[in-house]
Amino acid sequence: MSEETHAQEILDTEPTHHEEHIVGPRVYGIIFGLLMLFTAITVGASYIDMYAFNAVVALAIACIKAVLVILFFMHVKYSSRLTKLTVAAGFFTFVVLITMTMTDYISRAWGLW
Amino acid sequence: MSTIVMLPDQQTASLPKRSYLNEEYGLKSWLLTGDHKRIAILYLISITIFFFIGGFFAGMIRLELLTPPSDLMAADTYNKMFTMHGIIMVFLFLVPSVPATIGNFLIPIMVGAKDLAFPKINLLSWYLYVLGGILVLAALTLGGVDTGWTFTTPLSTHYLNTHVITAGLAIFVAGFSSIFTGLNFIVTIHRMRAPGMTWFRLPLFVWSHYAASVLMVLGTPVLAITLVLVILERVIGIGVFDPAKGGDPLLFQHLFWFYSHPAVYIMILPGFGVISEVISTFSRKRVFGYTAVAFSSVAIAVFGFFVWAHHMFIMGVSNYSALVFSLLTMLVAVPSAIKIFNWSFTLYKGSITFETPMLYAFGFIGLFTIGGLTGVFLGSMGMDIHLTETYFIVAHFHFVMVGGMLMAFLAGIHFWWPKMTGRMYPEGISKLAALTTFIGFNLTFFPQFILGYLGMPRRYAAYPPEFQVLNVLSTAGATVLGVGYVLPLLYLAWSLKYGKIAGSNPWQATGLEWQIQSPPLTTNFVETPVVDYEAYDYEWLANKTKHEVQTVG
Amino acid sequence: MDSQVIATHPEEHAEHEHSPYLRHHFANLEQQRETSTFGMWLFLLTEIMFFGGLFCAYLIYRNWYYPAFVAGSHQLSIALGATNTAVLICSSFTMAMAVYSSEMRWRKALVGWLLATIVLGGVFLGIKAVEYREKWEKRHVPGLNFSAAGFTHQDPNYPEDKPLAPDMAEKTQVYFSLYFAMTGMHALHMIIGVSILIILVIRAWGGAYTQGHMTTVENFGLYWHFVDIVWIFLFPLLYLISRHQ
Amino acid sequence: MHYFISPVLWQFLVNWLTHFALFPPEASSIAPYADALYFFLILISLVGMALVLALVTGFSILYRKERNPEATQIEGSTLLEATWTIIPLALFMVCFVWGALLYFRIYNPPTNAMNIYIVGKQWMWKAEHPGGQHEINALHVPLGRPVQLTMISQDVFHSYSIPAFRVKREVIPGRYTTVWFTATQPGTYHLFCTQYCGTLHSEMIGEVTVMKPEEYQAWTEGSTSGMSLAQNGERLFASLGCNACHSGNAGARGPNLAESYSTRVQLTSGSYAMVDDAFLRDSILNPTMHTTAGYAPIMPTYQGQISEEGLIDLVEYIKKLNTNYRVQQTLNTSQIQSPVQNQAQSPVATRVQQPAPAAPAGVKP
Ligand code: HEA
Ligand code: HEA
Ligand code: HEC
Ligand code: CUA
Ligand SMILES: [Cu+2]
Repeated sequence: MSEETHAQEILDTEPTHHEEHIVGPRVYGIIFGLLMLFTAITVGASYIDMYAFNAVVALAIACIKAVLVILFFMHVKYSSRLTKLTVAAGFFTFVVLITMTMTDYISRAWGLW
Repeated sequence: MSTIVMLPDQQTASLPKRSYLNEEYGLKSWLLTGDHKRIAILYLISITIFFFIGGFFAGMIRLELLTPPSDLMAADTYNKMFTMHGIIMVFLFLVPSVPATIGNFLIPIMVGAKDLAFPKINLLSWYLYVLGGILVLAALTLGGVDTGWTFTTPLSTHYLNTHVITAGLAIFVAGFSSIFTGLNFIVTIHRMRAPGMTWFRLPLFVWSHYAASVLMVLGTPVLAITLVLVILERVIGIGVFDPAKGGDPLLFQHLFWFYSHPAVYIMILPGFGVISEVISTFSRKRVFGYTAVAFSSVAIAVFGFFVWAHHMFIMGVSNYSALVFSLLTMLVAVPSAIKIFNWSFTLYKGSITFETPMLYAFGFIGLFTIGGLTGVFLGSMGMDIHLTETYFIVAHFHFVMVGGMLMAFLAGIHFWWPKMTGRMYPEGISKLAALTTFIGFNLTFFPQFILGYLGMPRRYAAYPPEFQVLNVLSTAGATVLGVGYVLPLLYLAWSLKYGKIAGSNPWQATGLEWQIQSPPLTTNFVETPVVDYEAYDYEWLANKTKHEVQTVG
Repeated sequence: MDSQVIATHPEEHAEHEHSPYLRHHFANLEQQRETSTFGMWLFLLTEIMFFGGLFCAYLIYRNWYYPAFVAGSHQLSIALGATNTAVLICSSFTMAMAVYSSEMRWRKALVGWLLATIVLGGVFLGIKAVEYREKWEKRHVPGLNFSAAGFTHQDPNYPEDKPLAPDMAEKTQVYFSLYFAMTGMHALHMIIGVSILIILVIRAWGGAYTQGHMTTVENFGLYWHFVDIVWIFLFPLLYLISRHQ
Repeated sequence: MHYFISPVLWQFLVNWLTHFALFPPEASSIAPYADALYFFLILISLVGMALVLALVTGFSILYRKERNPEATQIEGSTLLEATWTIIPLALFMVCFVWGALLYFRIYNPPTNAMNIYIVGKQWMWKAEHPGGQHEINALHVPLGRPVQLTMISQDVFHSYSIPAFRVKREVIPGRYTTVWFTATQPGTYHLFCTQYCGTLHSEMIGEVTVMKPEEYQAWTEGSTSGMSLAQNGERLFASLGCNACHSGNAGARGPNLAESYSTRVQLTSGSYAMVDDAFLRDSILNPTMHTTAGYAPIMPTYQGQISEEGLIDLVEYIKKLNTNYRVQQTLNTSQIQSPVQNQAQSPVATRVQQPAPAAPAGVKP
């Protein structure tokens, strides 16, 4: 049916359309190993005195771990642009919540009132 | 190019034999339906009930305020009145008003889909809404809540012995209903568009719902967790917001308004969508500057997340932070201005008729502009110091919410009534109702601006006698307004049986929804439509109609 | 398209190739799959913001009451916490493998991996329960049986920790409030997850998800990994504050 | 606005509006500034409204169907759209800047302001004058002098609002907030609680009385309780044992508090803090939140032991350690001899052994 094929055509040109990508056990294994490794590192790092950087390091490691999970376990690396944008939108709003609230808490002591 | 169109002959038209209304019968076929149109009707009925419950409380508020002392009811009763009024109107009426009814009904049709992406979740969302409603009613019958709709801590957590937890749960549950509606819309708009329905062929109604849905999905969870914390603090006394335990009550304000400011845009954006459709249809013109109107919705959604602390200017946020939030508030007002002017210019060189939806839309433009501009008063920090927590605010938000969104809701209901039911509403009396609401509204809420500047605080059961004159005006207006709202209820019910048969496209509008029978089939379309024209393309419609007249007639 | 014409047309599906999984309102399976995955992602978006409120509160109070947070954190068992992190990462791995088995249409493997995930989830919750019980015994549950007394004098178990001044010791209550709110919400998500997993296993045993339609398993996997990610942040934030002190 | 119009016209306008009760009295130095901004906002709103109305009604008449049966399709116009983006934006920016200036004016008290403490609780306002005058649901202030209110709540959020002065500020539990004004018209004005605070929120109201300086003088003398806040504070300071550590001696365990007010102290964290009312209050309740550099964090917390009024007394006392407060306070209280007045010449140093008076006013039972 011509209408059907026409529909198919348009669907196919959707930029978010993509081929299914199967991630295999090898990748999962590697990621699993990395995650365990980073867990060990973050525990170890917390026993080293790095002044203000302890928190930074801990968060950085947590972020790396989260990104690994998101990209590979959750297949975002192989997903459509739409999925990537969705994830980004979530973190963006989260950052807005934190930073805009912080503008208040950080600057409360400024000035003299 | 001529865009004159002939209306189909109304007298000879008959209701289609099959439609979503008569596909199945029985209560069960409604309560277990997955059909977005039936769910929309379920929503329509339930929000109407809650609107009138909320309206009843408004009536009691206005009656009490007729005289300066709190003589009609005790102060705590009054406090319960406005709390229930606020909670019901915001969470059980205005947030779901346009999206869950009109949006639910139309978005799948407008994008050319058979249903929303997740019909079951859509039904679940209605059940959650009902559960939320029941919890509110439970809180009400158990003895009421008197926190105000804003749940300010530590008042709500430690100093009241009313049913705060029940009400909190109610809003938590209703919030998830709204999250699911938004989620469904976003997915549908992204994934279910018919072939040829590109983003820039979408009606502006869809764009504005898309923007509102983003706000629902991203904002509401923060309200949910905030309420969870409030409930935990009340039940077991954890110390997150309690200053006695080292918590910061302002943090509650931050989290609450992080949702509730975007929520006001959840409440208005779908209304914007309705107005775009109505204005375009009755001036028979493409919306002036389609892209600008579409993107201003998105801009409102994005910037809506950056301005919440303007509700906290005097509450002890840092002055510098207030500065930033005030600046952003001014920025977020601009897209609304763009819309207003674009709509005005849509009329330019149109061919305008003045059916009821159009009258409501005019009412919307005027009242929302006043409401919005007074929002700018409040966003201007120095002015806000004097105006905040007075009747000026009450007037501001009733102008945007009632004068704006409620008018838009009524415009939409009248506009799509023929599509939903297959029958026309009676034109004469509905024009009268539109006029009544407009007059009643101004009489009710305009005096409140003056009261506010005079300094009358909101949430006051008793007030100094010198404010009485204006309050009497306001109460008188509310009575007129109440009549204006009861009228549509009556004549719309009447029209279900006695209204004229509408035919598929009584307004000769261009949207996809008007190209199918009314009321539509359960599957909306007989076959998946292929869209090859822009939104609001009246020339396409004229040609199509000509063509149709030749072949069918 | 005028009403009469439409009304005489019955719903037609004949020319679509028909799969039993295809819901009537989708054009094809591909669209259906993408749609539900996107829906799942949007749901996770709301979850981010749900936990986001808690993280925001945490950040603020941690800056205000840093010593109290350090002291509170030192009361948590790093061994249990680290074990739980490892358990959860394992469970994410088993979940990923379950999805893989589903894609490969290996029924037994799918059931096996799902069961492993359930067990690991259960272990996590068990360890969490042990920790909660310990909190209760130490009187560290805000609101219910909280006492800051333990923080104002030297604790023989934590010789490096200096006692806190009484006012700061009181603020450990804020720490524990957040601890319970955050881990409690997380545990709630785990419980929901395990419950769904049980249903999935039963269905998978019956042969579902291994005949080409595995969206449910995939989407559940997304949920499970998300819950894992939340813990990946909770662990350093709650357990690992300045362990060196 | 009153800068642009002639003063006579301005007076007329104000009187007319006040008479018709569209407009509250302008009784503080801030009020004209606030009203000027208000008029500006109304002006641009009217312009905006008029514009929108003109467009909508004009087009409705010109292009109604009977007159214009055929619509002409128009895409849009970038130029027009840019215009109505930029012009409102510019106007809104003016509102922002003007509003911000006013905001900082209202919330930045001048340094010479006289200080009055306000304690809010469900559902009353307590005002505490430094001279020891206490008022409930009332406030007396002198004409023409800048007055700063330092406010705190004992329970929930309240909000102190004097519409005639166009000032208002939230009163928060656990934290001092301030607001200031200079009254310019003698008279009695409304005082409202404008933050919803529970059942009797609408009865948490009172009166602000603006008095000519002489009358105010007479009022302060007539309504003193005999003890200034600082004197109360002195007694509390002794009875709570503060001087065990804050004796001012070289070997004292705590820092010398004399002359500390309005200075900057270094904290153990290395940062500096300004010693103001909020800092003093916080030091007593949460001493470890900002430990003074060079001292061990040994100061006990007095959380839950001192009422807000007691804290105000202590703060006022420590503040007055700057100077010989006794000389000052005679300006505010009448000449009544207070029991402690002649006990010590140097206010802090010598009274370590003095027996604590039985339960001074500010201590919680
Ligand atoms: C539908 C709901 C809705 C909408 C759309 C808005 C829109 C806006 N609101 Fe409103 N607001 C509320 C609902 C809403 N508000 C509610 C419920 C409260 C009170 C909550 C409570 O405390 O209980 C509130 C309170 C509130 C406050 C807090 C006051 C306080 O507590 O002290 C502020 C402060 O900035 C504010 C500002 C604004 C602004 C700047 C807009 C802007 O988005 C408006 C933009 C629109 C326009 C500006 C009009 C169109 C412009 C033109 C036509 C241009 C005119 C031309 C020229 C100037 C040349 N609102
Ligand atoms: C969608 C939102 C919405 C809507 C539609 C309305 C509608 C109305 N509101 Fe409401 N209002 C709020 C949202 C809304 N309000 C909110 C959020 C608050 C703040 C609450 C808080 O402070 O916590 C508030 C507060 C509020 C106050 C301030 C209370 C106070 O601070 O002390 C007042 C006072 O006049 C008021 C009046 C009205 C009136 C007269 C209507 C009218 O438009 C309603 C007209 C409808 C009817 C009258 C019903 C139809 C008629 C009948 C059912 C027949 C019976 C009629 C009578 C008994 C008269 N509202
Ligand atoms: C056990 C001793 C002790 C007692 C009792 C005590 N203090 Fe302190 N106080 C200290 C020490 C030590 C410091 C400096 C370290 C710090 O800031 O915590 C201090 C700091 C302060 C400061 C901040 C001083 C500055 O300017 O740096 C104030 C104000 C103060 N105390 C007031 C009081 C008051 C009021 C009382 C009684 C109600 C009191 N103190 C009781 C020991 C004490
Ligand atoms: Cu105090 Cu309202
Ligand atoms: Cu807002």
